[in-house]
Amino acid sequence: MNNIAITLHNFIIENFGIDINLSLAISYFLIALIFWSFLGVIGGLLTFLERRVAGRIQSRIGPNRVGPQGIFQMLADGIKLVLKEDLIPALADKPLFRMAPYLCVIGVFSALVVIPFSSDIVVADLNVGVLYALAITTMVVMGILMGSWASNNKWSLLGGLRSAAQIVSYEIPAALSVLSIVLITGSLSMQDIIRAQGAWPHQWFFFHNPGTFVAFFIFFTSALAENNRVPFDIPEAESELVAGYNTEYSGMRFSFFFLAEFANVFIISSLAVIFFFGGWQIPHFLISENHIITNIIMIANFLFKTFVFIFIVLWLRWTLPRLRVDQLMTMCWKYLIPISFICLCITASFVLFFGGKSMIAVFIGRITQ
Amino acid sequence: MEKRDHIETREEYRTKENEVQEWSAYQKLSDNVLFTSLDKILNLGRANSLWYLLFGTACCAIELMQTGGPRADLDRFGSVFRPTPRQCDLIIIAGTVTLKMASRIKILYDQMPEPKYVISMGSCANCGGLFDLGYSVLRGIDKVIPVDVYVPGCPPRPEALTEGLLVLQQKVKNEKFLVKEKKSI
Amino acid sequence: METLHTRLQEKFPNAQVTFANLEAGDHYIIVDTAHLHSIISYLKIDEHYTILMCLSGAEDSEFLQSVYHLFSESSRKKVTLKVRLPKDNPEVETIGDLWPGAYFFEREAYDLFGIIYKNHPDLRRIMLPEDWIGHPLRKNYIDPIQYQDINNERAYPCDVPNVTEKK
Amino acid sequence: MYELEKNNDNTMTLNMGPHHPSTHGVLRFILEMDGEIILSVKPDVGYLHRSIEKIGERVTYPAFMPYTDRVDYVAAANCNVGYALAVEKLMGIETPERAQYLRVIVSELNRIISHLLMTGVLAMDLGAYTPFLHAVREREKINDIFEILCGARLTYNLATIGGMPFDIKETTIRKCLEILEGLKKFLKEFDDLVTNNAIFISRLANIGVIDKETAKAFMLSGPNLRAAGAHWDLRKNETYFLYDRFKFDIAVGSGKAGTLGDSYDRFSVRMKEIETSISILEQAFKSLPSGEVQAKLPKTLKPPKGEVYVRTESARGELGYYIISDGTAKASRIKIRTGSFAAISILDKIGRGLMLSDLVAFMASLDLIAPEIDR
Repeated sequence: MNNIAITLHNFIIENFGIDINLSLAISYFLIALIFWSFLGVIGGLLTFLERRVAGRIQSRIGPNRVGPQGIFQMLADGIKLVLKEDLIPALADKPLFRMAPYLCVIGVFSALVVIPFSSDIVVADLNVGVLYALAITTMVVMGILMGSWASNNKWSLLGGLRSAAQIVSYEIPAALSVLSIVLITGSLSMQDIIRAQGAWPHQWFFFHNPGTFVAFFIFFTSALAENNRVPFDIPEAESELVAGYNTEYSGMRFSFFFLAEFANVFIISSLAVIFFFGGWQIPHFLISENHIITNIIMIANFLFKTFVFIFIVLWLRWTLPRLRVDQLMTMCWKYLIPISFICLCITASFVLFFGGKSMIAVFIGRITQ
Repeated sequence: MEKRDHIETREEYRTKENEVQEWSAYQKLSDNVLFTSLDKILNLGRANSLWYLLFGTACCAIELMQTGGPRADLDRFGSVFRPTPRQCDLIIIAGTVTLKMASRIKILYDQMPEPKYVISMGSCANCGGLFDLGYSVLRGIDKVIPVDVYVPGCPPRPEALTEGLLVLQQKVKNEKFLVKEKKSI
Repeated sequence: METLHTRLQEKFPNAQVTFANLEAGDHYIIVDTAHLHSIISYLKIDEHYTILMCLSGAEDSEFLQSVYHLFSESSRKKVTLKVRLPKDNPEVETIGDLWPGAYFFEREAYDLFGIIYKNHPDLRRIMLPEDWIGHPLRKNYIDPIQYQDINNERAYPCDVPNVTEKK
Repeated sequence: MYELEKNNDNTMTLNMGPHHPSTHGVLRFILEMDGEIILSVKPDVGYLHRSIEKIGERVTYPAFMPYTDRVDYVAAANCNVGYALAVEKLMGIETPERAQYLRVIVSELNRIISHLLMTGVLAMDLGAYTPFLHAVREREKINDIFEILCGARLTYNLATIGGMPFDIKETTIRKCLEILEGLKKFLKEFDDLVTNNAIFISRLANIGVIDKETAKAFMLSGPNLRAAGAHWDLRKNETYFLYDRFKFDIAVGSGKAGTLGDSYDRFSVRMKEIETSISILEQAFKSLPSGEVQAKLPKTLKPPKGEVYVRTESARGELGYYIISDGTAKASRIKIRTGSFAAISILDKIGRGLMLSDLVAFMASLDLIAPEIDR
């Protein structure tokens, strides 16, 4: 069992007997459609969740008029944004201006390809999955930079430049901290990384060794920064740069930026879960004969963990003030990168001396001896 | 002094209202059912997502802040503030508008994408209010941009502004969106 | 304050320094326009009136005035200085070199009264737009009802007696 | 620090305002920037110039009272009582003792909510929206007290010449004390959330340092001057309204996070002043004398010919009323000297060399309010 796209492909071949290439194309297209709309819904849901969480934190209520508890607020926002006039400033670079939001969305949504929701449900289990996820999300910076430049607005430009510097810098500690994980598993495939972990906390890479323990915080911080979330939201700092790179965007195009940001929250949270918290791994007694039920439990487990992290992201967003741009760079280049190197060394020596066993396993081994 | 041309007498207003009603009745017949019900859904969406511009000119700005705050909480009705006019549906003119500021507000209004709405908040924005005696205050924002809802008060309480927003939502819900009519300024 | 007045008269024999005693409120010293800057710098340096509380323009029947409220932190004394400027040519030396904060107050007095402060580095209108006509706080000012393309007419005529409007 | 170059072709002119989220109202700055670093700041004010001073010449003395509210809508009561004091001094009216106590009470209550707004807005400008809403939540409670007292939430019009238009009831005092107790708890919470936050401190410490001499040269006053280390509080140094009967310390900047007179000092001075105000209020409620609240006045107020400059300690510094009377029922000139107008001129001097984010923080720490600048 490789992944659902192949399953679907086999299903089509068996039942309809059409050309192999065509069937592959159809099945991948269908799967892509499902996953994209899933992420779209998740993005929309997150906007609603963010407003409700913010309301709770700020002793307000938040949207509660549209639908039960305001759950359809995202639909209202979506309808409105679609119906808005599509405004392009007269002096904007029109092709670039039009293209930028799509690049952002593509960058974020493509990362979903390698994210395994369960042992079976993954669009493509690439053997360079980690590299792919880290690389493709960087496409967002292209979109942001493009949009900010094309807007022909100084506030946008400042936001775009800040964003570029920030994302490019924070890519390094993020990659270095993931490297610790890769070092342990010896594989860049997401499924391999998850399979190397277990369902219980002591089997997670988070508790594997001191190196990975610290590496998680570095990864999470850098991921937040890559996603332009508070306390690293300097590219769209509204009290400084009006609205940063999306100052000139309106209606649908703005909603793409918006959606990309929230989808990215989901992506980074799920990556954190995959790398450090055992992904979809469930305890043995929950694995039943029925394949579908097992998968559903796995998905639920994965989504639950992911939403815990999403909540933490939102919580941070409404608690902390933002850093200044030079403090941000200082933090990255002077602290996070050296520390992530140290983490890498610790993990490497752990792997070297204890043969990849986790900290707890080693400890228990010592006691039982 | 001669009458302002855009203030209508009550009789004039009534006849206009009748005309509108007749027109909409006619429109109802001629529209097909699908369009009207689609219109309803779209308007429901638009009415519940009126994002306003983070912008206040004077005293009312503080009440605007407090309306967005914990006690009144405009977010309940789906209204959040956006810092840039490009992403706004609604501009709340919160406070006195001076002659120096008037042209800037016109620019802000022009920068907003259609469909856009204006709430004039407080006496100063409605008609100059207390500062009618001054030399530098615009006597009513409606001299510069069209206004949808007037909220009286100096400054209006958060409840008043919330009511103003609800009235605007009602107006949005009753609009015809798919069958376009030109907005007259 | 009267002693200060006599001291000033001794110090600046050429200058016209008159002491005004009013029926109510603060008393003030009217000084010569030409000697204003030297008198204020004398007050700041030698008499330790180190704080400039306020700088304002004013108008009485035939003169424009520039009014300076000084305060001494050490002796806790206040002094009010006034210069009288003719309405057709109101010019006086700036004191922004003594208190840089005064530049903005002088710009305001220029904007609203038309008092020209010599040696001011940036004497522009501050409150009103650059293309505004007239200095509104003068008594004979006529309120405009048209600015650029905005018709700023009242809905109903104003009954306040001293409001005059240009038709 | 960054070396400033003149006539550099690579600079960018940035127009900040009049609609900009961090100017809180209608201020405009023309910034000359080199990347993120500011080379010069040119404030362009007057977008809210509402001709209040001219209106003062057009209406009678008591009728001007509502306009003083609008001079500084965040601390309207302070402006009211300041104006009342000025006219009383001009006319030589003795205000009853109870009225003076009430004036102390309303101005301290108003100082609290003004400082609450400032601290909240400062946090908002630094990117933390939640503390702002928490501050607004507490503000609302004191707004309720004002509503009980005079019926308005923001622009109170709650002083008359010669006294106060209302008396305070025992129930209101009890409610007020309750709210103050809650406020103390809130301040502790606020300290945990904002004041001691490492990011918050690092954003404010050593930013926009104003030393004592510069502050005096630029006519700064009030909390901004005190943050620079000056022991100067008009409530203490130039006693009015029986402020000498209350025990309180002047909050002075300590430079504990960085340099003396930096933005963090200006913030913490205001936090301390909230506590000071609470203690003054508690003392005032305890020793509130009984009696009349309004002095006997003639039917039409016609101050004698003369002039007066009266200054009081508003939330934003020295609030001076310079009134010239020509013996009629209307003033010949009312000049209002405000703290923010003086503070705006220092932006160019201190703002040079700061980064854009710092300028926003610096501006918020000065507590600028547009109508106070423009009037």
